[in-house]
Amino acid sequence: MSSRTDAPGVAAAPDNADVVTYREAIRLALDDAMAADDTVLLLGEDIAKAGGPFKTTVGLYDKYGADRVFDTPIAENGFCGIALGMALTGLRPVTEIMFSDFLPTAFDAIAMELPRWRFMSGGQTSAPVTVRASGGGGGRFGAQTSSTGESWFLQFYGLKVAVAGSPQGAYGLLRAAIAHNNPVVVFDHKAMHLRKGPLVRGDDRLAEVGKAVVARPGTDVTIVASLLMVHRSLEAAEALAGEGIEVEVIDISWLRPLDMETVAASVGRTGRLVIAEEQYHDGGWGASVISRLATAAAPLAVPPAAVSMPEILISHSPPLEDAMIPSAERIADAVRSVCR
Amino acid sequence: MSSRTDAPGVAAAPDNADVVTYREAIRLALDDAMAADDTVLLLGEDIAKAGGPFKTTVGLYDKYGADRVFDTPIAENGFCGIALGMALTGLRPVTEIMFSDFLPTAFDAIAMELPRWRFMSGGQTSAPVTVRASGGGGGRFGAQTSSTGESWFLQFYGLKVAVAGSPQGAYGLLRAAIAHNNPVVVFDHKAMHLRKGPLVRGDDRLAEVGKAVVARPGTDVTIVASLLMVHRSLEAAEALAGEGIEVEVIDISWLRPLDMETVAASVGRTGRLVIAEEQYHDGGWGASVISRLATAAAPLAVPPAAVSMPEILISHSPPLEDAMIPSAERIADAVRSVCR
Amino acid sequence: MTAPPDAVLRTWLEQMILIRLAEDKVMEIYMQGLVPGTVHLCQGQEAASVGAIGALTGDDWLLCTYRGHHHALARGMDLEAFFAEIMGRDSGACRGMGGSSYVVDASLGMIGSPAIIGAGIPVATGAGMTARLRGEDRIAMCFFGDGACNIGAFHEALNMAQLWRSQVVFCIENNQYGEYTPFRDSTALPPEAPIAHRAAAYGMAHAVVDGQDVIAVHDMVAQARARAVAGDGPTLIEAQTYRYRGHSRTDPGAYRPPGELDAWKERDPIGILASGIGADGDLEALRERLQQEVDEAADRAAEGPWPTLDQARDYVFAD
Amino acid sequence: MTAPPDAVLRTWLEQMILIRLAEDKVMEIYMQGLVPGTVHLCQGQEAASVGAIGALTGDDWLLCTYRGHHHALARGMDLEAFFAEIMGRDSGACRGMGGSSYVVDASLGMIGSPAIIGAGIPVATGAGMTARLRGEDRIAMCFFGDGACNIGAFHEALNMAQLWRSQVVFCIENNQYGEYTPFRDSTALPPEAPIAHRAAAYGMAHAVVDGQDVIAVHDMVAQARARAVAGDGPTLIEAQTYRYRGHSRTDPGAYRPPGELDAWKERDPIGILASGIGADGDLEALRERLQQEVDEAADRAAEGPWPTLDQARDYVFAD
Ligand SMILES: Cc1ncc(C[n+]2csc(CCOP(=O)(O)OP(=O)(O)O)c2C)c(N)n1
Ligand SMILES: Cc1ncc(C[n+]2csc(CCOP(=O)(O)OP(=O)(O)O)c2C)c(N)n1
Ligand SMILES: [Mg+2]
Ligand SMILES: [Mg+2]
Repeated sequence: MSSRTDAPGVAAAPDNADVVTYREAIRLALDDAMAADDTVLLLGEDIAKAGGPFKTTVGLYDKYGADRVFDTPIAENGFCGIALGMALTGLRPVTEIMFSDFLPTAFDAIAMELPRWRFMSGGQTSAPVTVRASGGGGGRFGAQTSSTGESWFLQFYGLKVAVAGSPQGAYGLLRAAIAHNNPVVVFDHKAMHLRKGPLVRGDDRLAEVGKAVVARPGTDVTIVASLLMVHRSLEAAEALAGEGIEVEVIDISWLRPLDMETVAASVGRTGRLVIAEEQYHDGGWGASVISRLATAAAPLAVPPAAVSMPEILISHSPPLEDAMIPSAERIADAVRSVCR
Repeated sequence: MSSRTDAPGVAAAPDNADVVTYREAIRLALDDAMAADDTVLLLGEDIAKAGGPFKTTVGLYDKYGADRVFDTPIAENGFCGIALGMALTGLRPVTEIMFSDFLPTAFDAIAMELPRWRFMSGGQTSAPVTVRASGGGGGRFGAQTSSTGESWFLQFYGLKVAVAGSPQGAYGLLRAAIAHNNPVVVFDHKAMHLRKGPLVRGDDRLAEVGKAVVARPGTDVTIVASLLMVHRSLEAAEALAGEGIEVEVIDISWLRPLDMETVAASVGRTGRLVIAEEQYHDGGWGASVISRLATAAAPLAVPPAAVSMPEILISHSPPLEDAMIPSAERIADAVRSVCR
Repeated sequence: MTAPPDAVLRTWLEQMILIRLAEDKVMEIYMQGLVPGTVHLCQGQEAASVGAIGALTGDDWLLCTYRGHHHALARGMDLEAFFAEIMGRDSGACRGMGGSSYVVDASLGMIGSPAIIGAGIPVATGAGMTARLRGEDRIAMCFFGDGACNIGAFHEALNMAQLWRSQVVFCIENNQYGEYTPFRDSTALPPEAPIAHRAAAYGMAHAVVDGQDVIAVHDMVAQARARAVAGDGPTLIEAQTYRYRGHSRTDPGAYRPPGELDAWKERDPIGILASGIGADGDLEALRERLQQEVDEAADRAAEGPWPTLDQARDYVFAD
Repeated sequence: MTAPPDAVLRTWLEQMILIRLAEDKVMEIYMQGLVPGTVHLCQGQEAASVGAIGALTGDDWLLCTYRGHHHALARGMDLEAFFAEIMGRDSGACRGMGGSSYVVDASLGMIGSPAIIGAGIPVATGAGMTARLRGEDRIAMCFFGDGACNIGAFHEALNMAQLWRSQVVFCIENNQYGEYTPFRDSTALPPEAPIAHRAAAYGMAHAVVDGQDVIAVHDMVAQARARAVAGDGPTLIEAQTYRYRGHSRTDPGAYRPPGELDAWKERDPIGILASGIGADGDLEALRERLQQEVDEAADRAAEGPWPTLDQARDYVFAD
């Protein structure tokens, strides 16, 4: 079955692509991973019988049974620790954290235990755990349920971190994470759950760990973006094309390892860089990208720009949330500013 | 009483300075803050009757009593949440987390609750809580008790973060944090606890929130450093002075708010920047400083350099820990490289 | 305890009806697109909040949750400020910053209602410590759900509350479900034991109460409050109740066994009190009057201005 | 349970003496500057580890803590690898990466010993789930201290362990103190109740055992193990014991009431077993032989090479 989407900026789909929602891509990744490997199992709140608060596990409990899909108590730190114990003994658990903002309750298990036990043992053990979290604003959920959370683990070395910028990314990154022999946190964006795009499934469609994706090729400016910002950057790129500015959009896809090779190559060609991130600048991956380029003396024609969130917390009030989260317009303006 | 220390690189002490250890400066700050304001109270493990695992509260239980100094159970998230409740109702609690690596167990309280409740209430409440943590390597304590942790909260906007680079800093930052009407996390460095330096106490010696300190003036290169790296940078500066390179060392002191004014002014004069940080580069304050300068088109003569930890976890084994934590030599080499 | 005077019972009846109507109104204006985000409604749980809050003094502090509309209204929050907050307006109780999950009025002692499960439990313990340290006749009243009893914060806070004799009263509103999961599927307990039994782990006083009976809830909380201010320690109260609606706006509640909702509705808290005090005949008129108040408040709220980003910036940090 | 055969008891006696001598040796080489960092010693707690581990099969998993030397040695860790690890050498059990706090040998089923209090409790629960899901005759044995019973991870893990019938046995080594604080000052409990009582909050089986009596510990763990593999759920066992040394290397233990240490030493676990099996007369010879083993192993360990940063880099990520 082949089809196409006309969503703005979606890269041309291969002929064998289905068109599915981002959320369905997540569900399919879990389904395919469970089918491919019977050590894969799922833990999370209301994910079994009810199919998940975000419907990312619909049908999996019926298909794989109570020994592979677990409804947990509200105890994120506990069940991520349990996942570590399962992983150390041969299973490959995937935990669902629901909103990214609930991750802090589980920081000990995720940031301090999962990535360090193998090292402390001198390589005797390993911890193939995938932690999934849905983040991001736009839902008018307020300050404690709107963070993307994507850069929270950057200073906790040992964790790999993926961010899904499209249905194909959601599928491929999640499958890659589950197949990976080390702990990975995979972030998706709630506001993209119902967004459609082409998807090709299969055991050969795992994303390459640490590899960014060029979501749109261009010659004049490089935008590096994550999650919803990939989509907004593609929108901006489309508008700018009308003004004669050809933008290359990189879906960074992995925050650790960070694919500086792809970024540097692109910037080497365009000489201009804009970061688009739904997070504060300080302490985020965008600042890291800029700093790495700066210390490596990357040849930029003009200073780089970063489109980030203003330093305010996220309000429930719609006009304020809209003013906080970078829009396609703000991204386009930043591109124009580096082209001046 | 006046005296001087001959520790390398310690700035000239005012005449009325005592010479005390960094750890004693922390204790004196707590003592003076408690004497000045009877709403200040302390919570932490083994800090009351036993005077604290790091001896930062010796004598305070005897002096201020069981209603102001609390031995807590091992329940960091719980007692930081308790501190929030005390603060919302008129007290000014200080919590001691012992090792920075224990902070992740309390991330929900510290990163998600403390800094957000005031905002969500539309400014109706406030949360004057100080969280103290001792971090850093060199003690051969291994991967779960050696992190500085200093940049872990950068992406959690709403928290202010201070880092003490000297006894005077330890005193002034902690007193400023306690007097401040918003939550502040104050980091100190375990390897500095027994290091001595000049200290002037008093209610007028509170650090200014968000103000960096020039620990040594210089004209050729700017080093921006935190915690133990301030000391190592001063050592490096001394060695480099012998080679004719005059280094300005900035003790960044606050990671949020970040004093870009002081940094930019210094870099504006020297044209050369080296970051010295006992942490990974990605997601850290050093990358943020470099990125902020880059996006602001700061006029650097050469690309900036960052001396950070290699991307490995911290081992218990002494030669490896020494190889991980930036030395004065590595810092000096970086300075030489930007002077070439 | 002697039964509360009739006038008090009438007030409680009014409050419960007001809450019921206000919650229905929230749903109505939600469907009209006036409420951004999601909402967690409490129809069916009115007695737990009204009875408990009826046992408090004006000085007492309250810690609530994202399912907190009933607490706010039982505590006397201005109706327009309530609706305006849920609509994200500058005229809202929290200037539109909090929304449905965070409808608090600090002048009424409501100091927080976090969206993070369990996060309020230590905070209430801390507020109760302030009262104890200052020797005040004051408590912190802490509401949370059955699901919250499984997270670490519950355990850590209850231990310290008991250890330090914090002046706090904990109230589990056990509405039978955490999201879509029946509480016994997520909460290990001895067979038949109530969740309140967990307090015994800390040597803490505990009790189970019929959460549909506002008088019973009131009695229990009043006793617990007295115990707390006397320095005899906190109490964990489990009010057994039910939410008529789904977990949040999008949840149809398909996981409920057939007949369960109807069975609970037969023990509707408003009905129980009304017939208990012989006020069945007055219900219609009461409802009419309160409906008008609710409608007018919601209408006024919908006229409220939006906050600005500069205002929001000011709310982050205190001076 | 019938008493274990004499040969087994002799092995336990040897193991306990070996642990005691090894710990004394650690202190000795620490003072010589051979041990980087700090150490948490376990003299006095030998029976809890030897008895419990004696009840396990070779397939069982172990989760320990930073106070884990006795577990490692009771499980049969190679003595040289043990000392070399504590000295940070490449020849150590964890290639020098873990140090005193993290002396594990995965080939012996030791899968972790975190420095973070409570962190191992969920992990053990997860390992026990692996056994249950695979239907294996296997458990996870989880050791932790009295202080760990107050952190959230304890609560969250015990609830899930019971809910899901994880094949895990939890053993509190209650050595009376968490750092410098007596456990009753940090642990709210009903008067006189042991910590193990907290299991009742989850409807979990629990028991208190004399932690100085290796046979009693063994019996209790053997029963709990059988219950776990039969699918009847986990058990929380509290082994009441004492650490003769301070919390860590720098702690002189000044907070102990006078006479307390001596009173416990009268119930020394080695002494109790030795006189129980009439082996008092053999102790001297046994000690001599084991001391030689210990000394030689420590000497060999001190010759071990340092690891390199490139090696360390390889340990972060699996392929
Ligand atoms: C730490 C955390 N995990 C998960 C959630 C998502 N969540 C919101 S409400 C809820 C169920 C809570 O159930 P309960 O405590 O019984 O309260 P109720 O909603 O029934 O009032 C969950 C899991 C959350 N808010 N916080
Ligand atoms: C989360 C956390 N908080 C604090 C510490 C510091 N700490 C190390 S050991 C210890 C006491 C633990 O007591 P207990 O559980 O009784 O074990 P014991 O040391 O007596 O074996 C503390 C507080 C820690 N390691 N982890
Ligand atoms: Mg509920
Ligand atoms: Mg102990």
